[in-house]
Amino acid sequence: MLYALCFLLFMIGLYCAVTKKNMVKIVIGIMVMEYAVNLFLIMLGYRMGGVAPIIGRSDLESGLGDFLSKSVDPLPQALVLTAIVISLGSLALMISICIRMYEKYGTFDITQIRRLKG
Amino acid sequence: MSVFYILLLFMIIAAIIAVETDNLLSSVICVGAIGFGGSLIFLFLRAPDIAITQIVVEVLGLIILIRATISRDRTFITGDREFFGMVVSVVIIFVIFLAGMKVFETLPTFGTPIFANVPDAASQTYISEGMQKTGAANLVSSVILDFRAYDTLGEATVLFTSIIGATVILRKKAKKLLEEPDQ
Amino acid sequence: MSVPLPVFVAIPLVTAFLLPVFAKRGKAVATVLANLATISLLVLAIGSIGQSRVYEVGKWSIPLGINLVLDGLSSLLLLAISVVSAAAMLFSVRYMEQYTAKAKYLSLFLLMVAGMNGVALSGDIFNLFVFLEIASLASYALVGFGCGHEELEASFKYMVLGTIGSIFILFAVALVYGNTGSLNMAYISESIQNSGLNPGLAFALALFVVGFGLKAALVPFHAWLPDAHPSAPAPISAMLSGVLIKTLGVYALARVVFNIFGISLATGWLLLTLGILGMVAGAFLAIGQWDFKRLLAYSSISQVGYVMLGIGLGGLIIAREGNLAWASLAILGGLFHLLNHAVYKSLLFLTSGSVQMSTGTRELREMGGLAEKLPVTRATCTVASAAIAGIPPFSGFWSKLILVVAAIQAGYYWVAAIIVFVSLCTLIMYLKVQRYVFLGELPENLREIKENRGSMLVAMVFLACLCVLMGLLLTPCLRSSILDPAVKVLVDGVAYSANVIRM
Amino acid sequence: MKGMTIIVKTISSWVKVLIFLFGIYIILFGHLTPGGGFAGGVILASSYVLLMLAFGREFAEENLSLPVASKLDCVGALLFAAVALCGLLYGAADFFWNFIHQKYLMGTDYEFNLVSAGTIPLSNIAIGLKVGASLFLVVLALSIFRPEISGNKEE
Repeated sequence: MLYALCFLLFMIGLYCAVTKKNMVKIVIGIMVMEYAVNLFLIMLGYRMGGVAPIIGRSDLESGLGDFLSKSVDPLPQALVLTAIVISLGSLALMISICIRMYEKYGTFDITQIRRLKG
Repeated sequence: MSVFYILLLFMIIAAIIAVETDNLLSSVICVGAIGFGGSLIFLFLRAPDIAITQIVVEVLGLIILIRATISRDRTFITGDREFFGMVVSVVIIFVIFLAGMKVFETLPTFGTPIFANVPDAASQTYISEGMQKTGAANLVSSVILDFRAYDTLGEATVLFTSIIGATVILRKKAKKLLEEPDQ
Repeated sequence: MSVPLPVFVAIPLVTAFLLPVFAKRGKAVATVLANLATISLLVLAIGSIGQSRVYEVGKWSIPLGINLVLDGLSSLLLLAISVVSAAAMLFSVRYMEQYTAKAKYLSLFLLMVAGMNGVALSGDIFNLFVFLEIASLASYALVGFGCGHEELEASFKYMVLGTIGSIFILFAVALVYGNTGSLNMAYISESIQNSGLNPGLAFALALFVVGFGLKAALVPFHAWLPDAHPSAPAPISAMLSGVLIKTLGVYALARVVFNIFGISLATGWLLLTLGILGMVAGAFLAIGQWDFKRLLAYSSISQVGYVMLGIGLGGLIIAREGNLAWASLAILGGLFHLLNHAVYKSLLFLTSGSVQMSTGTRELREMGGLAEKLPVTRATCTVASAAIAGIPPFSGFWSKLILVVAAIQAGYYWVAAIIVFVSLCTLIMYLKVQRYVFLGELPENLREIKENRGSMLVAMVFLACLCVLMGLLLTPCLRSSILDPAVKVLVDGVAYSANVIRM
Repeated sequence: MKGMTIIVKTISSWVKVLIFLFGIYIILFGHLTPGGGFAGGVILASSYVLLMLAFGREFAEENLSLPVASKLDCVGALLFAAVALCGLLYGAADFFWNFIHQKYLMGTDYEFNLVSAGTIPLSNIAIGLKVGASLFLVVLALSIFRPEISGNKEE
């Protein structure tokens, strides 16, 4: 059920990116999609009643057994860290294209920006 | 458990407002709310590294987004959209959503991660031997900077690429005559 | 010669990191360094032909770490990338003098090459996504490099569609991880063979097809290509049409469909249909164009259709358990066409750049009679047109012939008929180019133009020579070292995982 | 852009130092506690962005100008690549081989020390430098571009 809600968030982003006519809205839609995917990845690694994948001194002293059965999956977290930075990079590039286009055309509305036939 | 539902519903409501409002600035602020909700949910999902990164990235991303929208002439959206095209895309998206619902039944139920069921999963080894193999107590650090450091090189390169790209797109003068010196 | 595989990525990356330091002064040094990087990559790629290795990054055995896999298909792609990038880089030495910020251009160019090499070598699905993002981001920025109205619009459209494609791919990666618990391609493939394809994995496959289809501009997803490719500077158009859509789209799709999920009847038909749609739609749309580069861009859609058709036909025959000889013949045709198209389409884009630089226009109706003014450009363009239209001694003829023979032998007569029909359309298209650009009457305002000099000519002549010589790849000796290993990778399908884990 | 009021300026000049120190802490202890090069780098960048928002662009540029930030960006990226290449060159081993840990620290009693984990802290520092410089660069580039637009509008 949580996965489905996450997918709903993804679909809201997709809807926004596909149907909206404002460039900033499109960028926002893409951002929402990225949030949803990141959240989905982290959810895949969650363990009920788990602990963060960081070993403390007390864990080491008491042997790792308890930690092993409780730690959440560190791999999706590493992937999401990468994905967040990638999305920040593409956000920066997208916004700079938007700003440059605003300077050229004086609008954010893509229906008024139609020099190319497609 | 219920905290996840509450936060996710909060994110979804914020997303709907962000998508549907006509004022760009409030739309951007709602994106901030989604990011903040995401950061909280990461914290409850026991991913503190992601929570920290998400919230600081969120702050910077918002600054960038607000730069784009604030003090532009028209922050309000005007003009109608084509009704037919919108209905078609909404229907398509709804169909994909229904198709997607079946997919989540195949995943392990929430709270039982896949790596616990797969005998030779990499994550098992990361948890049990990651500390002695890399010496880092933070296993996420050990994964991103040792086991999967090659990915991180790629990620740093993505950031480098996008920054070079942004400065290229924002440069003052793009074309020059053939023999003219570069300024 | 056996260099560690990450060197293919490390050389362009480190050079790209160095170049922005030479921002204002030392543009010449930056240019020389960038050219050295692409040429050394070419040498390394030629040296890697015929090898097949697995490299484990950081000494972590899979599935703990990331592995890089060099097999026949990867080395074919590496060869195509390095040939086209060396030529395009040489061409940009003079061509890019029209623009400012050349050091940053060179840096982005090398980052794109690094991303493509990374995609071709990667043996890990998430790593493939990361390097795909590098190449895509660099190409978005390069499409908008001119910062004019059209460039920015094309770049934005390309970026939105490309980013949506990337997110689909990431979502598919997440679903695959959630179902199999692994990110390594070989392990995923093994796990899918053991457990079968459940709805989750099928949905992931659909997302992969849409995502890579957006990157490859297969026909329902092609909206960005006719804008983006003409708007980029000519050497970048050559890179985008020549190798980028193939590496990020076709190669990645073939790798996922054949080696990870395993080919089935449905996916075989899907690839074949996508290929035919692309071929026909691209060809029809191209004939009506009056913008030189736009025509070439539509023709790229059509030519990528040929590659998809060859691969899809081969996959279909394998899935039907037909004769493997015809399946490998079809795949051979597709992959050979991929290599051919990389060479002649990049050559065509470079000649269009040369024409544009001399005349200042891309409109076919404003040109004419340039044959005597631009003799070298004319000669190379004719060679490339002959090759793409499939005139017998040139390379394009052989790959189309192989595809037709494979289709007829396997009993798909209608496919063979479509191939012949589309290649007739291609012939018309390029006769039109020849007629309007180089023959006919010279307009008044173009009397004073001169042929471009220096590195641009070297790059064009280099590619033209390759165009003529490419047919030699079918001789048994070269074929067994370059094309056959690549075909074998796809025909073997899911045996990939066993090969990788054992190596 | 002249900056904001005196209250904002005073507070942000104090807070800026704390944010900066916190960023450095996050980077250095990334292998022991939550955080790491990326989070720390973004925090470093945001301390400069705060300075820029409060005092105006010119003041921030005096502290860290565009070419310097661009060079820092390249240096950070090169350092990270150097860590990777060291693994390759050191004793003919592998790309990204964690040579310090595998060679010297393995099995010793260095757990939870700042100098544990071999190349991981070094990579964290390189990434932190790179990310901080590049994100500051992009915000600066975006804000430099801004006045021209409004200039164009008025004409």
